[in-house]
Amino acid sequence: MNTVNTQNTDGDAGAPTPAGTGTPATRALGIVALLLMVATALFGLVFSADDIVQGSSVRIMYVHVPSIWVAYVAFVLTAVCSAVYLSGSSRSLSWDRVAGASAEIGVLFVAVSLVTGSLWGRLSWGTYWVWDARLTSTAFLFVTYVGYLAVRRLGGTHRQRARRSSVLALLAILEIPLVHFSVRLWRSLHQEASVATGGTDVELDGLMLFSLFLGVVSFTAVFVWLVLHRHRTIVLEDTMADRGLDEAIDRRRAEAGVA
Amino acid sequence: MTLGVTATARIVAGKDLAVEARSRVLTNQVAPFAAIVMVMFAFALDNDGILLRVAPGLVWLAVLFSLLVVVQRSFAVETADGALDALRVAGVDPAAIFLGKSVALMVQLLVLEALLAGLAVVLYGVTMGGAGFVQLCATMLVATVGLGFVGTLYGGLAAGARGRETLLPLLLLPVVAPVLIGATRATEAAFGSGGAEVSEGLPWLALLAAFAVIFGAVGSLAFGPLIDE
Amino acid sequence: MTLGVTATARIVAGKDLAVEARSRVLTNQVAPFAAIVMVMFAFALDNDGILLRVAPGLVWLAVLFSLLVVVQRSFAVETADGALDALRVAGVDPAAIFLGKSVALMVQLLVLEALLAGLAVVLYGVTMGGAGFVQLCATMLVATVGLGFVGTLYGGLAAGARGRETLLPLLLLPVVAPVLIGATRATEAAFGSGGAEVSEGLPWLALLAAFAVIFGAVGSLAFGPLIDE
Amino acid sequence: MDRVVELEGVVAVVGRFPVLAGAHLSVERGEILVLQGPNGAGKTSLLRVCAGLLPVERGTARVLGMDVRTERERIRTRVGLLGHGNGLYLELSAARNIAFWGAMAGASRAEVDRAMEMMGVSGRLADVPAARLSAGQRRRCALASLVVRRAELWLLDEPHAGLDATGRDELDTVLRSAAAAGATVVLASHERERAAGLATRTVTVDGGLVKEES
Amino acid sequence: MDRVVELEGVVAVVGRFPVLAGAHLSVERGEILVLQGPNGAGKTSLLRVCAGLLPVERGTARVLGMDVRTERERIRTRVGLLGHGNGLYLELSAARNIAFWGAMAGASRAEVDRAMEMMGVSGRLADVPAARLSAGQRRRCALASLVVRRAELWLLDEPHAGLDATGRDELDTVLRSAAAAGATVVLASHERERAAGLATRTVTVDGGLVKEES
Ligand code: HEM
Ligand SMILES: Nc1ncnc2c1ncn2[C@@H]1O[C@H](COP(=O)(O)OP(=O)(O)OP(=O)(O)O)[C@@H](O)[C@H]1O
Ligand SMILES: Nc1ncnc2c1ncn2[C@@H]1O[C@H](COP(=O)(O)OP(=O)(O)OP(=O)(O)O)[C@@H](O)[C@H]1O
Ligand SMILES: [Mg+2]
Ligand SMILES: [Mg+2]
Repeated sequence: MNTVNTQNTDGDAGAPTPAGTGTPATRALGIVALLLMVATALFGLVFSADDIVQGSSVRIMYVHVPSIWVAYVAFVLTAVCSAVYLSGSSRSLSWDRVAGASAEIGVLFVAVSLVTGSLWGRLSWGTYWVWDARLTSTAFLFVTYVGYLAVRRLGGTHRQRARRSSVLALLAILEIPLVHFSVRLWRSLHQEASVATGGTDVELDGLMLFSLFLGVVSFTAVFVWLVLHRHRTIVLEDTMADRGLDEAIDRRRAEAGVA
Repeated sequence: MTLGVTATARIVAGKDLAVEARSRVLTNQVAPFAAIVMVMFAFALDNDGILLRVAPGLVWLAVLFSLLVVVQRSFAVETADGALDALRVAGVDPAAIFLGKSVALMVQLLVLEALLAGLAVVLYGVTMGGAGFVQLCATMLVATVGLGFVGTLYGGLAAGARGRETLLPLLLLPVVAPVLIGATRATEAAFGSGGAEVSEGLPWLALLAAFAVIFGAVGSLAFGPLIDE
Repeated sequence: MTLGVTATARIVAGKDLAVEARSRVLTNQVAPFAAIVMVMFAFALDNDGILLRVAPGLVWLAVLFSLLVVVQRSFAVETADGALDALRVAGVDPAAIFLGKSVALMVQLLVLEALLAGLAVVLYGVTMGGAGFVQLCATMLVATVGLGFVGTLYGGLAAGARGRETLLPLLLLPVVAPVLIGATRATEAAFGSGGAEVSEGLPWLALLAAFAVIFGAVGSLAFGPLIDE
Repeated sequence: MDRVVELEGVVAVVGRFPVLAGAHLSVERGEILVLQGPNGAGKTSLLRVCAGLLPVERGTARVLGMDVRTERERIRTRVGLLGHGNGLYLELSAARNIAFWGAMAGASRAEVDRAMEMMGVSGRLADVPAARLSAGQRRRCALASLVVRRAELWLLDEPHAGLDATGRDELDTVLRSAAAAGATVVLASHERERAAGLATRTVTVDGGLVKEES
Repeated sequence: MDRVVELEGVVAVVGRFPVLAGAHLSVERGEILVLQGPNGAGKTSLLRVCAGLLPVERGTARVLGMDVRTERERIRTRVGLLGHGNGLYLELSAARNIAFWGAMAGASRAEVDRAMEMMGVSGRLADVPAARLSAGQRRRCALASLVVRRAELWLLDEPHAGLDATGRDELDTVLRSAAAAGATVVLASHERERAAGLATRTVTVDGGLVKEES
């Protein structure tokens, strides 16, 4: 995304069209995110030690785990924005646009997690995929949000889109606890929640834990950066659609011989 | 509105069941179909002892299929002559429509499930103790409530614009899958398939109940916005 | 009529496929449903080694489900706005309608079967030799022709007089069952499930071919009287 | 040969209800006959009998000189019916629908285009799915599909319903010129004035019977 | 309070097509307003906007003093719509259908019977499944279902289509007495003469706009 500077376009359609989606603030954030990613790569690949059992393959964790967690955050953000939109206290379409942007990036991160997870699976279980509860439920989570994005693209007016997708977002968020607890529910092959609950069966040494933490921070920064830009492109898309509608209205009026 | 939600829901459910009583789609089309699926598997897998192992899965698979057919039918009835529009304009509480249609759907599904479970006993030689039987009934009840809510909710969404109906499975299936898995496991426990204990089914029952409660609540609130585009 | 049966049938089939291309019920509803059936079974039975054994049955079960949905859809399109009446009044040869709609149905089923077989290979780890692959293709082709004819006949019956549809499943299902069992056995042979040999599938193939021929002939003759009550 | 429709004591049954209860009617070539009568009188049923869609239980019905019981298929290729429904495939565009019915009738591309032009569903509307069209536009599509058939006997069930003022006039012109060219038109209508302007003869249907008037 | 319908520059969109392109309209209490205009003009769309079935994309629409965007639910309990469809459950009998809509509106058994009587669907017809009724009889059922609602604003899309001569007169009587009792009626119609006799005012809809005439 290029960053020719103009004014902020947050808000409803009709604002003058900027030539890009960047602002000084987002550019600064972009640079910070980039540096954090570099740091994560260094810590993950160089500084942290091999695992006793898994060897070097444990390094996949620094991508796999942060990306799914950031995806969770993204979907929660989507749900919160949707709830705000639906609650009626603020009927601004911005809430819906943020929800949409966040879900899109969230889907991206789930995809990353699925891919890294199955690569890791190849290394530690000997197969890319098993019909395990965590894996299956993660796949369902992915499909659910692909469905959400499809609903957003159904057409109709911006408000129709906002209303339909908000309801779905609130339903879809329920899948996250299912994914999280699936390990316990289905006596799964997959790693139990251990970091998040501070369990003791997996011992992460200090540096590993720090690398993981760094990964989470840097992925979050990337997420925020992407959502800001994506939100702005959605604003632009909506503006474009509104202009198309203006032309269509003129053509429609012409049917009656009115200029 | 002069009527309360419950009263309205009861009228809606009564109407849906009256339509089914007249058209007999469930008894004459869905049920025989589901039965043939069971029979076919009995044929195909008879000698292997696999039958008992897959019986619960088959029962619920047949239920899932029937759910899709019945939901489709339930909303085809509403859209055939513009009745859903009429309901919306009549200012009928969407929550009442949702509850009424869900209940009608559940009743139909329960009838079907009873039939299928009976068939499983007859065809596959499933044997159950008293505890197993009670658990089977509980599972069916709870799972059906969940399926009825979910089916009605997404059926309503799909009943709107035309292009939208293609979304139904995409939306419905990831949501329904946990119910089916849960129900299958609970039924396995009830049937004792693969040496499962009856008590193993209890957590699944809890999961199903949670599902039913959540979708009942969300559906009552969300049905209005969804059918009202 | 100025057009021959083949030309008319081609136009009817083209129209049905155009409707499908517009509404995408097969690709967006039926196929994902069939796929989810396969995935769910994979999930439920993965660790038991049963999977490979039941794979052929599952493929054909999913096909049967889909057949019903697609047939229903195919005739819903005709009756929604009175087009079937219009076809009858237009003096279109019923045999041509039957053939056209059957062909459209077969095309859709074949696409679906290819998808399902592909899924079986990927999800269940089915492996096939060259001979197995050829036989699988042959089985699909022949079974699909039979199912297409039977399905269209079924749909015509259901779209016809009201009271009659209650008899339908009873008439139809005993007929479909052998096709499915035949197809399952032939596919088992092709997949080598349960140690079956490829050559074991040949008698089943012959049975399927006989069905296709009989139902094609019966359907062409009987379709007119059926839809014309 | 010149009796295009001849019903003698026709009884037709739906469920167990006799929708026609011994109807007599005869229509000559070139006539524009209007069927009037109260709701539920049997107008639609009568048209469906003539098209061979509703079986004759008692009495005889001859259309274009052939018995509907035995020569239904041959009659149908020469008859065109517009029912209460439009016979459209709602997923397909207006143009695709009319082209389909044109192909079924063996009409050429040019004839199809002419019919669409004539009923005002060419241009922008041609590519809109039938489901999205307005009620009157769908009726126009159905009429265009009928026009391409060049039938000898036109059976029309309330063809004016849903059409706008110009559409009504266009339809009347089409029907008059068809009749002038030797076709026969039988239509049911509840619009007294318009029907009176169009009809060469009017009969009243009531209680499943036809009451001849002049 | 006396402006029952107030549309200001209403744009409504179906798919990507603006079915209403900035329509202005205001209707006073007690009026019988007829919408005329060519097929596809936007009459149906306008009625659907007033009933809150079609969302307003731009402009404002106020019905019974309330904004359709925010108070749709409250508006709806006071509005009655007869669309192109009849809103019947075809498997159920006429009586069962009307009773259903009556129950939804909180009408008493007696009111339902009176409405059925009024629209001529009592007696034998009451027990016939709606699918078996004639087109006009189904329309009558739909009207009876509407009458039991006692709406303050009646929105009718070609209500005369399909009705026989007496049915048309009965309907006109019903509408006139509703208007006299303080209700407001907006109806779309293609039948010039009948509409002129009924209307207190007529406007033309075209190209998604309303052209006021007198
Ligand atoms: C395609 C394959 C995989 C998928 C879809 C997947 C999915 C997930 C998901 C959704 C989470 C987040 C759990 C939560 O906190 O709610 C997670 C966490 C985790 N995964 Fe995976 N995973 C896969 C493969 C693997 C493999 C092969 C390993 C290592 C052997 C692994 C190790 C972990 C670890 C250690 C966590 C953090 C656990 C915690 O503390 O919560 N994953 N994975
Ligand atoms: N199964 C049935 N039971 C009772 N009555 C029936 C049944 N089937 C049809 N009818 C009656 O038969 C008549 C059918 O008439 P038809 O549709 O031919 O009327 P029509 O003259 O076209 O009326 P309209 O002007 O309303 O279109 C109706 O009165 C209907 O009630
Ligand atoms: N998706 C779409 N693409 C193109 N045009 C559309 C679409 N949806 C609706 N339309 C057009 O919008 C208009 C809808 O008008 P509406 O149904 O309100 O007309 P109407 O005035 O009620 O006409 P009628 O008198 O025929 O009932 C039609 O011209 C239709 O062709
Ligand atoms: Mg009629
Ligand atoms: Mg209209």
